[in-house]
Amino acid sequence: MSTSPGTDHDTARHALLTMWTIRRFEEAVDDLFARGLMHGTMHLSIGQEASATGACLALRTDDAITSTHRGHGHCIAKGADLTRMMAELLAKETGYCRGRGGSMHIADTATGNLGANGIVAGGIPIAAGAALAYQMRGEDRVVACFFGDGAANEGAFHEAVNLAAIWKLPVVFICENNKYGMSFSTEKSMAIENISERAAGYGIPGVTVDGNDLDAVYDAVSTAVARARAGDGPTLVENLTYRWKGHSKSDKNLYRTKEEIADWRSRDPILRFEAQIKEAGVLTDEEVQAVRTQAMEQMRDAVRQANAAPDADPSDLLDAVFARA
Amino acid sequence: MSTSPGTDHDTARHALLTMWTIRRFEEAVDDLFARGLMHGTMHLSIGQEASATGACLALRTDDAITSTHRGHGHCIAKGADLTRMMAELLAKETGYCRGRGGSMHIADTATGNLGANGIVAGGIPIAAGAALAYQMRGEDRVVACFFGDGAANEGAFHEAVNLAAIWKLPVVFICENNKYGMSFSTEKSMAIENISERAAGYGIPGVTVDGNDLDAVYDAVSTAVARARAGDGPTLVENLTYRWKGHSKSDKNLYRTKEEIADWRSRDPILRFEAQIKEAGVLTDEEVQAVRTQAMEQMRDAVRQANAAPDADPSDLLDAVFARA
Amino acid sequence: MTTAGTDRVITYSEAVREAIGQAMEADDRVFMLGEDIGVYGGAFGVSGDLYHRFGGDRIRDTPISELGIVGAAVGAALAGMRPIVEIQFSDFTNQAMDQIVNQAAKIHYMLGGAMSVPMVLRAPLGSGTGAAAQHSQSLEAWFAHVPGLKVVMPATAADAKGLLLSAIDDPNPVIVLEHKLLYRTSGPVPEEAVRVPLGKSAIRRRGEHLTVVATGVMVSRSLEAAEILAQDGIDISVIDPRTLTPLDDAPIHEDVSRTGRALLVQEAPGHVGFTAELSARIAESPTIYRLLAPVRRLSGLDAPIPYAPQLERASVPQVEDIVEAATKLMKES
Amino acid sequence: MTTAGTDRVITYSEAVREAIGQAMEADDRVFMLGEDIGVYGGAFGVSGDLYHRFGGDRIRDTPISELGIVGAAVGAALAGMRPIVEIQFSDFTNQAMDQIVNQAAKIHYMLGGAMSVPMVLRAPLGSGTGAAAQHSQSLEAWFAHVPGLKVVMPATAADAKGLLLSAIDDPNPVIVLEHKLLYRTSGPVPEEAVRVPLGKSAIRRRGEHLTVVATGVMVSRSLEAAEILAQDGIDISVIDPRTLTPLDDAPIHEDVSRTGRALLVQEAPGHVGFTAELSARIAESPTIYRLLAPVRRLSGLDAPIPYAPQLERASVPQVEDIVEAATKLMKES
Ligand SMILES: Cc1ncc(C[n+]2csc(CCOP(=O)(O)OP(=O)(O)O)c2C)c(N)n1
Ligand SMILES: Cc1ncc(C[n+]2csc(CCOP(=O)(O)OP(=O)(O)O)c2C)c(N)n1
Ligand SMILES: [Mg+2]
Ligand SMILES: [Mg+2]
Repeated sequence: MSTSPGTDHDTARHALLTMWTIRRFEEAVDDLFARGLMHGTMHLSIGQEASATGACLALRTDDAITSTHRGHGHCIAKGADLTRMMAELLAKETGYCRGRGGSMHIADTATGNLGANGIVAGGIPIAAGAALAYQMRGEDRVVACFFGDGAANEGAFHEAVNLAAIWKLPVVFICENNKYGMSFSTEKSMAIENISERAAGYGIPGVTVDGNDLDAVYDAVSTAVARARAGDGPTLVENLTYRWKGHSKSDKNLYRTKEEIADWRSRDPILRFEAQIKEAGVLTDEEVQAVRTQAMEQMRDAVRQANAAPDADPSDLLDAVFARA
Repeated sequence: MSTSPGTDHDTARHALLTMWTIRRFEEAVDDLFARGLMHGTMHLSIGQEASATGACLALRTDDAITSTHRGHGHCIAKGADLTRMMAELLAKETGYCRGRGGSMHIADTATGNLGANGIVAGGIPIAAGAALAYQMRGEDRVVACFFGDGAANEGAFHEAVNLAAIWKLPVVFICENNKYGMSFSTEKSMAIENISERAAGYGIPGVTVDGNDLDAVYDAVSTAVARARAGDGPTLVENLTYRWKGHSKSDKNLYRTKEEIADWRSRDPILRFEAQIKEAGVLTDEEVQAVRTQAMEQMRDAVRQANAAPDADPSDLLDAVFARA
Repeated sequence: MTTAGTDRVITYSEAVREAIGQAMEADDRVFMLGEDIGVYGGAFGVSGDLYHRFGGDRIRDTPISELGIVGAAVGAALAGMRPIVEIQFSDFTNQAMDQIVNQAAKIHYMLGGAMSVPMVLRAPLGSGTGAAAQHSQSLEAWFAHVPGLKVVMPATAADAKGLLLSAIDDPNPVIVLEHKLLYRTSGPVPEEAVRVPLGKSAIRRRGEHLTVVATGVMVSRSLEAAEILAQDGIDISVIDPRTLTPLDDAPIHEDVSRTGRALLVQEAPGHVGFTAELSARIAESPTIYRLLAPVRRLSGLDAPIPYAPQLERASVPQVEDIVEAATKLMKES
Repeated sequence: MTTAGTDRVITYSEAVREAIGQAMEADDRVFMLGEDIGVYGGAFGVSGDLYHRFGGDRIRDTPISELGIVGAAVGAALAGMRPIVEIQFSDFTNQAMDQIVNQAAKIHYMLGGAMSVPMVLRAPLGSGTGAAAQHSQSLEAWFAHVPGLKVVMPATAADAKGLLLSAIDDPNPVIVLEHKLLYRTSGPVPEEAVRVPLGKSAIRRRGEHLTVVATGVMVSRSLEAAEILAQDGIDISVIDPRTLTPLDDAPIHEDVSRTGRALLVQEAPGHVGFTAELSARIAESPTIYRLLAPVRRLSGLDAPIPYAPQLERASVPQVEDIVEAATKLMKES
């Protein structure tokens, strides 16, 4: 299980492709917004690709995730269809949510994505509940629950982690600590060094890793998944990372310095992984280049197909409020 | 400040009188309920008197407290008027809340009691907020925030303790761990040994003491109060104690054993303190007896006067919904 | 009427318990979670012996964490279970509103129908026990106002069972609000797992002169009032909507059109309450032309519930208040 | 009307900011707390430069902890301060309902008047920004239904300032719901700290044929509709209650009695919404006898707010919907 992705050719290729796909997808989104072709708001995870990718690599297809407002990466890493994602963002009938949800509400039953969430920490109790379902049915499935540093200050975090701890639920809590909840830095929002220190208060293991190091993320999450699958309960994994872009489209970045951003840009998780696998001889230069091209083409296909799809249909809005038996 | 109450004659007498007053008051309440002379429900703190008393001894009159559904002890220890308390429980116009609040909502502005609370953990954010007010105005007042072990699993606890920690608010969080939140034991409700272990997750000190040892409670809270008053922020103090009676009047005690209850009854905080101060020669036998008598008389006076007071008046119920400028 | 077909009389809380037990026997996916529902048997004794019958896995005691509990139910429902959450007092749904309103109610719609949240949330509401303002609210209007939630207020033992069974079957989140004063009341309840459909009002009594529409404990108070009024020659209908969302208003329109007088009774404060919706539906339909007098609402005071028994009584409609309001309305035109 | 006496035109969000600034200058007890209100200037830019003017102590950024923040405001208010909480989207009041409803609203009453909670909670509500179901709700009906809360929905820049100043003065918890589409709209606003009293409706336009009552962004949409309707010879009144609790319904009764037709417009879903209360008040007063046609409500769909722009538009009343509803109502009798 825990051969590091960076040492295995196929896995490394897959991981690299996933990261580039996330990057290209979100760059496209950024561009579509900038050109006024996309509606609403969006939250980009550019710079955080190793966290989503490394974590999802540690999961089986039948494992589940819960995601956040900054969820494109999780969605793609868990295997979602790019075209349906892009169609959703472009408010198309063929989108994952038929245009009802948009960026913050994409889910994908086929790949076990129980849903992004527009509510900070909203997915954490839901993850615990899904894990409870698996546990009660005796299934050995695991839920990976993504959330941000800011979410760790919500009451929902506290209550859900405690529930998971006392019931030894098969869930891995993955805190993507990108140093800010919107404009508020972790130095100000909590009086501790690492969020993983909170794990002890629930009697579960906590670990902090370099979230821009795909192998490190993979290793930490794999250990946690194994523990969860074995019935030993949850772990809190903290991935230290950074978002390059503003919080959302309206962010003026007044709360952080150009230097800090530049510094973190220099620690690009994708280029770092490329360098690592090339140096280790796992992928050749040409192979890496091919991955880049493939990611770019996948993104272009998705945009093209999504654009061609019919707009979401307002005719049956009342119809869809309740599920039918 | 921190001469232990058990070593000083006047303080020991005061502490003992407070504990006996709480005990007698609540026995009277228990009796009035049993005889159908009291309405609603009630939560008795019999067995926990050292916690309320030791903690409030460490406070100044102009310090504040927030209390809980199990709040008679806090109220009395902070200095409330017994007759007005009893009048409230007896649904009288002269009660602290004019019969509108009852047992779970007694507050007393004169002695800094910001209110009991019918909502588990409801008072914790309120305590942080009052402490914020003192801090912003540059006053050196402190808030002592009482809550139970069960309350420590509410999101409100998490959010409020974190706020207090990052802002270094002058508040002392006093968790009265009586081993049960209603029927659910701390062994089941959390996967840690002591609730004070949660303090580290907020970057504040946490300490667990024998909550039936008045001196120990006083010392721990005094240290925390000094820290808070000095501007160094909150502390989480955990008082290990036990409630002798059921959770409320409808409790059949199915979730705990007779042996456990008997064991804890043998650790009566009041008798223990009496023995201690008598042995140390701080109070004589006669003095102790006089304290007992005084407590009993105070309680009887309170019941008598409260009974004689007029019933709460239903004529202006709509009038009192909004405060007037 | 749906309470027929049985001679067996049990209490409202036994009826709730029986529904849960039968649903759990029939379907492994059904389980219950909440505070003190296990060995304690529930704050109001509703879960009773279910813990001993089904064990702590399926009758699952939780820490005091309403938001976490409801969220766990949402997640379990998404993952294929059929959770029944008990919230000890409906006042504490305030703690869990995010999971109820922002999550459970909206997930099916937001995801374009890809998933649904088949969850039941049961909670006792109402005053009358001296528990004061934080333990006595009636918040049904809130839930009814949230698209994506179904809302049920069973007023009889038979409905407590039958509506709950339907709620458990339903693929959507259903809020079941049980009045705490009803738990000890009794009525005939079928032994079998007979469903009472959601979204169907019940006509509890048919009269000639005036239509009372009432919910929760106000249904039995209205029926009591009807007996007293009958002695004065005033013959009233009593309609119990039972389901607030989706609301079956046809029987109300029909009856009010016939009697020409509508008295809408609820325990909750009147301002922006559920009966305002009933009144509005009458006022914006042809029923308005059949009115012989203005519509009247009789509601709880726009005040929190106080502790003192005489104050508490004065805060919400009592039988005599219904009698008085009906009598007065008969004189209006 | 209360917007007179000035030529100066500023935006709604500048008006809110100005009110806060002036209140803070005048009274040391006033301070603001909320997420990203400091150097970021607020999610909707409302606090703007206040942080630079007053510093981080009084324009206090908080962690993402809505329940904790509101609770801290309650505690600070009890201890003599005058906190103004900003909740980033009113949807997140769901997180804080316990402190709003079980604590702030009830403390004065429960304590028999011994203390009060002079706190303001501001939050943007409504749809129109493509933020979907969890960021677009209109929950004013809930707050209005809770005894002990005052509820304000300013519809103009002048009211945004004047009502907020009154809210800050008020010794009770006041919920101020600002429609996010209004933040960038402009209007004349007095430079001085002129209060607009709570509990007074504003007659925005006086017409002969039909009375529209509207709240929030529906006020300006109704006024736009009025212009279009005028071209068809339909002359409507537009009344803006401004304060939902306490509600000043006298001008509504008066106007509806005069025109004989009432169209009640809100963005929120209709079922058990605020306009149901308006309709009920008409139906249970002598105003009902003056009606020339049934009362009509025009509301948002009983559905969550969807993301896609065309779906979002279709979910809540637009100017053309108001025109259509008014035209139709003119033909009814
Ligand atoms: C309950 C709630 N409060 C506030 C917000 C507004 N908001 C959206 S994202 C965000 C910051 C979240 O920070 P973090 O959890 O660290 O995630 P990140 O954005 O950094 O990925 C905030 C405040 C929200 N969506 N939900
Ligand atoms: C939010 C909320 N949930 C549940 C309850 C019901 N309830 C009242 S007291 C109590 C137990 C509280 O346990 P703990 O905090 O340990 O205090 P103790 O009663 O032991 O003093 C419960 C569950 C409540 N009042 N408020
Ligand atoms: Mg972050
Ligand atoms: Mg306890």
